[in-house]
Amino acid sequence: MLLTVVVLLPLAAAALLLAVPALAGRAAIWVWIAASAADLALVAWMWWRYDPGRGATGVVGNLAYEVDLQWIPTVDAGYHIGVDGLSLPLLALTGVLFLACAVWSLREPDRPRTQAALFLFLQTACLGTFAALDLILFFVFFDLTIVGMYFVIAGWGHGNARRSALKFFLYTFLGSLALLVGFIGLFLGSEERTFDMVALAENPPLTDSPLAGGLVLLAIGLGLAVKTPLFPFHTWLPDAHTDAPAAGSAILAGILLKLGTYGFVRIAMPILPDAWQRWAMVVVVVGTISVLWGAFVALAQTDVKRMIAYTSVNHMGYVLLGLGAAGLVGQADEEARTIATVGALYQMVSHGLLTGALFLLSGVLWSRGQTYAFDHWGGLARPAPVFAALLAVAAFGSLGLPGFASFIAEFQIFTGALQAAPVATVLAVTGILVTAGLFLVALQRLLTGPTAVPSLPDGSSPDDQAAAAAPSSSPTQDGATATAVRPRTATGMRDVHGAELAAVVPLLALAVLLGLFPRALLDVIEPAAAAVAQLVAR
Amino acid sequence: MTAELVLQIVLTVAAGLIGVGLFGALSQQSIVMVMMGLELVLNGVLLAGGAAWYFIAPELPDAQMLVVVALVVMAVEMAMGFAVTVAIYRARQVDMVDMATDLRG
Amino acid sequence: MNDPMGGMTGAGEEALALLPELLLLLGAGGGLLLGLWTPQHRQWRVRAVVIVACLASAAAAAVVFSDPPTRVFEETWVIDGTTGIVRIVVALSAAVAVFLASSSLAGHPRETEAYVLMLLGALGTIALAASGDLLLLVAAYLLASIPLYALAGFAKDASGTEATLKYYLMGAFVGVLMMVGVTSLVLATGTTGYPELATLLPEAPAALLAVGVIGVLAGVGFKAGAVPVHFWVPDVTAGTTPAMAAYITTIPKIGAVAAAFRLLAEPFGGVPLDVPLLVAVIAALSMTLGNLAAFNQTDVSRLLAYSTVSQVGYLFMVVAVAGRTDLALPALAIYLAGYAITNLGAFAAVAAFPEARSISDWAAAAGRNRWVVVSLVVCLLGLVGTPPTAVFVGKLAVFTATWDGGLAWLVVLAAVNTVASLFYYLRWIAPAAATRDVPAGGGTDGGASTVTVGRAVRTAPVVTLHVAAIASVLLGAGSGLWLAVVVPG
Amino acid sequence: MLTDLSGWTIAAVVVLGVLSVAGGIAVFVVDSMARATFALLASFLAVAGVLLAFDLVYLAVVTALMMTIEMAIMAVFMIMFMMNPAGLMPMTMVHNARGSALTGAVAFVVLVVGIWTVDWPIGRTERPEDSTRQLGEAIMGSHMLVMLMIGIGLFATILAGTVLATARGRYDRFGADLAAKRPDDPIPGGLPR
Amino acid sequence: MSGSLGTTALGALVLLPAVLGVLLLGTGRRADRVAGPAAVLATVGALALAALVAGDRPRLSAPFLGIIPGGELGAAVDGLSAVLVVLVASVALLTTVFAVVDLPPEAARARFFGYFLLFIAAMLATVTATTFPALLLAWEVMGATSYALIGYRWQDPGKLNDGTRAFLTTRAGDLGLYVAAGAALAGTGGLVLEDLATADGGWLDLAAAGVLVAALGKSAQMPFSAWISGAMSGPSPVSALLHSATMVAAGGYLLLRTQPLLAATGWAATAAAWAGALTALVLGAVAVAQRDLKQLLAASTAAQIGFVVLAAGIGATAGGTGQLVAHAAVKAGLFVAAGSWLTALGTKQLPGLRGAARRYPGIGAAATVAALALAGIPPLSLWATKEGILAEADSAPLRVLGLAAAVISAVYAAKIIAVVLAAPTGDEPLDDEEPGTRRVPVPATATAVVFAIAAAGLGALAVPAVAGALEDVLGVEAQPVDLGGLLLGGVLAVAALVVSVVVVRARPGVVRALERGPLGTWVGLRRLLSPAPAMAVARVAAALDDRAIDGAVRGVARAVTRAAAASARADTGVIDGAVRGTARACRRAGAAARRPQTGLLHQYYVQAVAGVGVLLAFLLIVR
Repeated sequence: MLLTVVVLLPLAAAALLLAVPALAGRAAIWVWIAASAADLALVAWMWWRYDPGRGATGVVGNLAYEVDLQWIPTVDAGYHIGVDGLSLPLLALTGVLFLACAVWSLREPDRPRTQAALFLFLQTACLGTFAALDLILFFVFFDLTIVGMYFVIAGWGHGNARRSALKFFLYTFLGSLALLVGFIGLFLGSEERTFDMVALAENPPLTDSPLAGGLVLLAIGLGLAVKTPLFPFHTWLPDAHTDAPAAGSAILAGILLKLGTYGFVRIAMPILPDAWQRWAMVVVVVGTISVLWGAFVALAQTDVKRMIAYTSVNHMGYVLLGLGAAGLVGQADEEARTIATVGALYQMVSHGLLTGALFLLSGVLWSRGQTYAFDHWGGLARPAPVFAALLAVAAFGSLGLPGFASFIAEFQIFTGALQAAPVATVLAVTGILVTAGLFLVALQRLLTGPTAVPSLPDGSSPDDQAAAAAPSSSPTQDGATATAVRPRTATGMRDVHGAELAAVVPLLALAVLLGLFPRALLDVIEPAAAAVAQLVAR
Repeated sequence: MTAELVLQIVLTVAAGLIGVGLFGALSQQSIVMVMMGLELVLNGVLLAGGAAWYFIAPELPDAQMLVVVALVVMAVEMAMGFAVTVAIYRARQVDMVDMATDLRG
Repeated sequence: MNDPMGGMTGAGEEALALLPELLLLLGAGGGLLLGLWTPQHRQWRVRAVVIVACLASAAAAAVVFSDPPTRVFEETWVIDGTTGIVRIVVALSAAVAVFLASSSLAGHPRETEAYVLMLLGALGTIALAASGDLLLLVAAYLLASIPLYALAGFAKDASGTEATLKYYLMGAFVGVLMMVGVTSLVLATGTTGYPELATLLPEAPAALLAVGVIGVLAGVGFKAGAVPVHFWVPDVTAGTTPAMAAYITTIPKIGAVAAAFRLLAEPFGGVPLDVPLLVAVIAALSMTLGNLAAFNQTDVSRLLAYSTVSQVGYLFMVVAVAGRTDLALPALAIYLAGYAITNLGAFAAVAAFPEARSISDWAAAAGRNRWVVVSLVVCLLGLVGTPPTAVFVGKLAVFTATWDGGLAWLVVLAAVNTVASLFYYLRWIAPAAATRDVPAGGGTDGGASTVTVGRAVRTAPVVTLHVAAIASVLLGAGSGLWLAVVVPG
Repeated sequence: MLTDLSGWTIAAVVVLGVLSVAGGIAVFVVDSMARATFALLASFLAVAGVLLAFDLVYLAVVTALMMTIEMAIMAVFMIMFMMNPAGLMPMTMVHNARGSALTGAVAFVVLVVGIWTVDWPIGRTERPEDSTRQLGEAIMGSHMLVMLMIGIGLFATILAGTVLATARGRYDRFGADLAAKRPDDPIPGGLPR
Repeated sequence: MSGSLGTTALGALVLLPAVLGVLLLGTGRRADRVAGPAAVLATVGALALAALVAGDRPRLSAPFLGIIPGGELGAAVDGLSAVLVVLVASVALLTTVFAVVDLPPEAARARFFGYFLLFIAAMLATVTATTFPALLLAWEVMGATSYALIGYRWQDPGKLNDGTRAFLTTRAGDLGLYVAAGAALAGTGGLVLEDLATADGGWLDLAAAGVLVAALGKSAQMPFSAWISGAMSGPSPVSALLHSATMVAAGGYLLLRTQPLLAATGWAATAAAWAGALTALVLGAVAVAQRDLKQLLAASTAAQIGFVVLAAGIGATAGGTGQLVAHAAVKAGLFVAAGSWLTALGTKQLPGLRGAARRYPGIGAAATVAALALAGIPPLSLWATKEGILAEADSAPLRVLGLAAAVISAVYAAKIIAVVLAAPTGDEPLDDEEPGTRRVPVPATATAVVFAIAAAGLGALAVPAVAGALEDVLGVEAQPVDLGGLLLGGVLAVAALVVSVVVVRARPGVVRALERGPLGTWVGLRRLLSPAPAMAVARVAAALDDRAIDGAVRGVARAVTRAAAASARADTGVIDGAVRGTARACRRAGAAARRPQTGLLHQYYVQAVAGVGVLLAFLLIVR
């Protein structure tokens, strides 16, 4: 029941917002913040009361806060939700990130009521996806996140928002339908004809037909790969990110991408262990390619947000590497595979926090200068030291520096995966070097050198002082959607302040805390990861 | 002569009526002429229905009923055809199908 | 054969088994009589009678729903789960359509006749679904078609009459084809009853059988608006008024699909031809062509028209596996209900702003009304099959059933088509949703001159739209309940 | 199995069949609508004759009568109402004639090929004593519902035809609230007057 | 002393500077005024704690990762770490003191000392780590803070770039540590450093390779040496800290610690030894060719650490440790001197520093002593430790190589000495890098003096008793002192030094004239003895270092950038293009799908008939 409240509370708040037109402007945002905070508090309470157990528990047993109601009896789909070590961290991440976005949006002047309602709706969808223990319920929420995000991008995006939103919707919807087809395959392949994840994981379907199992895994994998996104299904990501508003990008990268990886670990691995083992090497290869491709392409970007977006491809590649290694049962012992799985799960949380913070920070750039192009910015450490510090912290966190959550994740992925897939892992390790390089170069370009701040055309920049005509900016590169033509440059830039600070700092603080004291999270994750590793080995 | 041969001859005639009717329905521009083509096809159906009763299952009334239904269809469609023709003629002084092409694409 | 008198003696009881249909007929006759003595501006009385008749019919159908399946009137009329579903859905949809049409019909000199015709069409639709005899099917085809010809051209303007003309000529033509098909089957077996056909057809000559199957399926396909006899759909939808378009593209389709379902399950079940594959191909063609043709539509009516063509494709998927899987009937039950609700809702959105023909006009007209946009989004995404709407559950059930029936390729094609369909729905949603809010204070209203179309918001369509949106979500969420009722066990 | 039709009857059937097809062709060959109507009538009558040969007396008579009336109405309709007032003016109003002819021919050929290759299920020939009685019993018994449905269909046809074809309704005649004592008709008539 | 006290002390040793550092960073410029004193206090505390734990030898374990042994954060103090913690803490204290006086008053001190303390904490954690997670945590944080310290003056163009290059190069090496950790897990089932040598099969080799690469990267050994040159962009206290007892020392330390692993593979130890020896030689030669004092010192640092690596490779743990300690004292002293002169005179170019020791006699004396120690002059420290290492080298080529490297160190030390002790002419090019203060603060001098004393005093390691004490502390077998080697080395060093000083002194006028003059044959003879050939080789090596090795790095960077650009093009062009192409095809198909809807009814008829006919044929053909 508590879990149901957690899932539906934001939706209720959204309905309230839409129903009461008086809640306009900042009042709407405050309602949003209150709802998100209450939801987060409830999740925290759940966490507090949650006993992760010892050894391998979760996924098929020891599910907490379980609710199982019938929904569509003819196909045995139900409202089955519950929490275990796989979902609880992501539920918490969702709560945190949405609250951060709510706080961030205190500065949002554009239709705040609708926006708040939309984000709350999105929050319910995300929470529901993570809580779902039924394939159809999972799919329902999974699809709703796409709908919600579409409206966020199309409604509050900038640049070529409509087109990017469309691309995002079509691409991910295609993925979600592949997912649906896969789910139906699972249903038809199961002995008891059910969509219940727990029942399916207990008694995996299609174990005796490798071809069917492989095809179903292909469908599910395709669906999740688009969402994750993995090479070569990632091209919706940079466009969607570039044109999305900052809060939308943060949610998109922080939460929505996790739906894909979460699907792998929650559905593909326990329910199709046989096929997963058989195709684990493919997963590893795809993960590794994503790692390297994401890193190298990010390195070449001329646009901050595109760069961050591509690093997401890179980071999600690590997750897949870990999960794929967990499926290479013959090559590695259970310990190593468990560690790889733990790392992959940890990476989901860490990436959510860090990339969320990075995208919010990139939103600062947009709000000050309406462009993300590297060559329009420079020397920001002088006028905006706090921004510089936060960006640097987030960047170092994202490049996997020890002391940040990402290190815990990547370290475990690498150590766990090396035994199973040495060559791929060694190749993938180089990814952290490239990421380091690109983040450092980005910091250097943005923060040092002569100060350059593109001033807004209407002169609304608060510190608009030196409004000299700028030299003609270099032509926008192909693929980069930096839109604003720089009319003038200013040397002043308003530093991050107030709501922006309150939104970003907790994310980074959490990333550091989880990097230094990982036990809090690992205690929850490890039993579930062990359970997944055992289930895959069946 | 075998019954089958007679049936085949009769049905060939019916097929001829259907073919001619089809040609008419497809080729005529006037609404009423199109309707005539369709009537002609139904004429073939009448013939085939009668033959079906006589040669295939005279012990059952179904084929006879088929002929009755075919007659009703003829009548009803003719009536509606006239009504539609009147309506469109009133609305836009047109009695040719080719002249009603506003709706397309 | 049966004793002819036997049918007569049981007729009283058997007539009672047709109570839902009798109620509709009563509503039609009573409504017409009442209308004859009702002043022009008080014809809402007729509307009330008609709606009450519909609701009573649905209630009567619901009461006898769980009765065991029977065949009455010498087995020409089948009362089973399929019929029950169609009875309820059609009656309720007809009530909604009447209500929806009231906004454009109120005070019309022929308002009464319109409602009566709508009721008669609904009756014919139910007959399509319930008939267990080819001749009854033909008769039902006539009854389900003729009132609609009049309704399509009800406005008697240039486009309305053109719509009627095309609808009628297409219908007459396909009706003739259907007669040829029936004749062919009669030539093959000498009989028209489904049970006899089911036993005799498997030994019949393949050529006759093929002509018969094609002819009969062409008939139901026409009513459903399936490829290749779909040509009337866009033209009629665009030519007639939105309310009538809602009726024409929703109600007959339900009966036609159910009829096709019954045909595939019963008489064509054991024929030595791959009829399921044929239906699958028709389904594939319908969904693909419908979606592709809708891609660049800017006229909302035509867009929805093509969308209904593609929806028929999805509906025919379950027809293709009729009788081959237990999942088929639940799939039909939920998809038909979901489709009816959602499609009515979508057309209600068009009817709310009848002057707004194009997408941009519609967006401009509806832009201020957030809730209308929200409901439209729910309905359109419902048509796509976005959860948790009813069509999503329907699609899920249909996909599952189709796969279970051995047509996995069709499932994949349908999934791809669903994505394609999203594209054009979004082309409508995006401009509507992107219209900016009026600032909270309402002070700066710079768009006074831009919004000239569709200033008059019709109440009934808006109500219908909202109800449909809510019902779509509720039916999706409560699909278990609905299925438990209509497909017990 | 040999047919129980006499040689003369068969000859008559063949002749009538040829006549019906010839009439059908004539419909689209003659150059006026009135003639076309009568050609169609001829075709129908020939078919009625064949039905007569098949012992379907009632159906043959119904066909002949119904079609005669219908064709008469059609002729009147055309002559009175349509744009070709005399109905006797030469006219060709065709489109896509070659394609249509091809389609018709292909349909004919396909059907004929089918007809002459199919193994016809002839054999259960227990002819009833009275085909008309058989039909009557079916109408009132086994196929009653079909006739009921057709009846409702005819009702709907009347209603729909009226709605489509007539411009004036009761409110035009008796006023919006049906208060007028006398109908306001352009050409007064009817019993009360 | 109770065990728990020791454990607490060990924890505090790392946490005290770390927490204070983070606090300073978090507070920002408001803490500028207290930052210096606080840092000094913290390092004093750290030194005390270091002394405590060096005696107590505690073990510490904090929960971190789970499931496997070695997943926790483990720290322990054994002999080697005991030496190192004291060394690091001492150097940290002294360099902090130097930094307090050396930094300009208006500098962002909180930031500087924040990173400084964080760096110290990381180094302290590195030398005490017993598990891979702990080691990597400390190791990489050290790299990152070094980035921040080197790029401390980010406002100046290129400085942050140098930091980036340093961080990236060292991190490239660090990848080896990640791989080694994975190999450890695969080979030993845990992440405990000590167990590494027991790994089985190929995992052992992989782990050794990983560790080796990581250590070479951190220690600026060949082929990773290039970064240390750029690292000189950092403030002088940073150089003094990074390039004496920390950072570069960490690689050598790691190899000393994992010496059993290297030995177990059979090839890694040899590889390490050769890498160290070659670095000592080549970088020594590079040092000779430098004009910039800090650059010279940097190259010499890599060269000197090369001896440590060589020691680790041949198993001379005691000698290596001694070298590490001694070099720390020597190099810290020299960097303090160089930094002080830079602050005072505004230059670090050798021509500008001519006579610097005479201008500021106190620090000059200290620098001279340190330089002499660097040159390996008996009885100073590096003479003793270097010979201690070479004594254990079994392979003759290695030994010769080592000796040659030792001689070269004398040459570049001589270059310093010759310049700074020269009488100032008064027309030195001063203030060419920054405005000098013309003042060396007393604490700076004191610091340098302390370092010089240590640099000299550690020569005691040549005394067997002292060396034995060190060996006891480290827990290694005592090695007999090789008197012959000591003698030879001492003589060679002195000779080289003297020769070099003479040559360098003579060079500006006479030498150059003689070089140009026609009577050059004897000069050629002199040249045989002169450092000129070494200079030439050094110049070539420097060029190589700059062009080939660094060029390779840059080339790789350029290639990577080019590859990245190419892949970005492929991404937008091919993959996204495929997506867009599909969309376009769909649109076209959509237009085509509408074409049948002509509005002409007879065409509908034809199409319907055709469609029905096709379906009929389909039904008949496909049974």
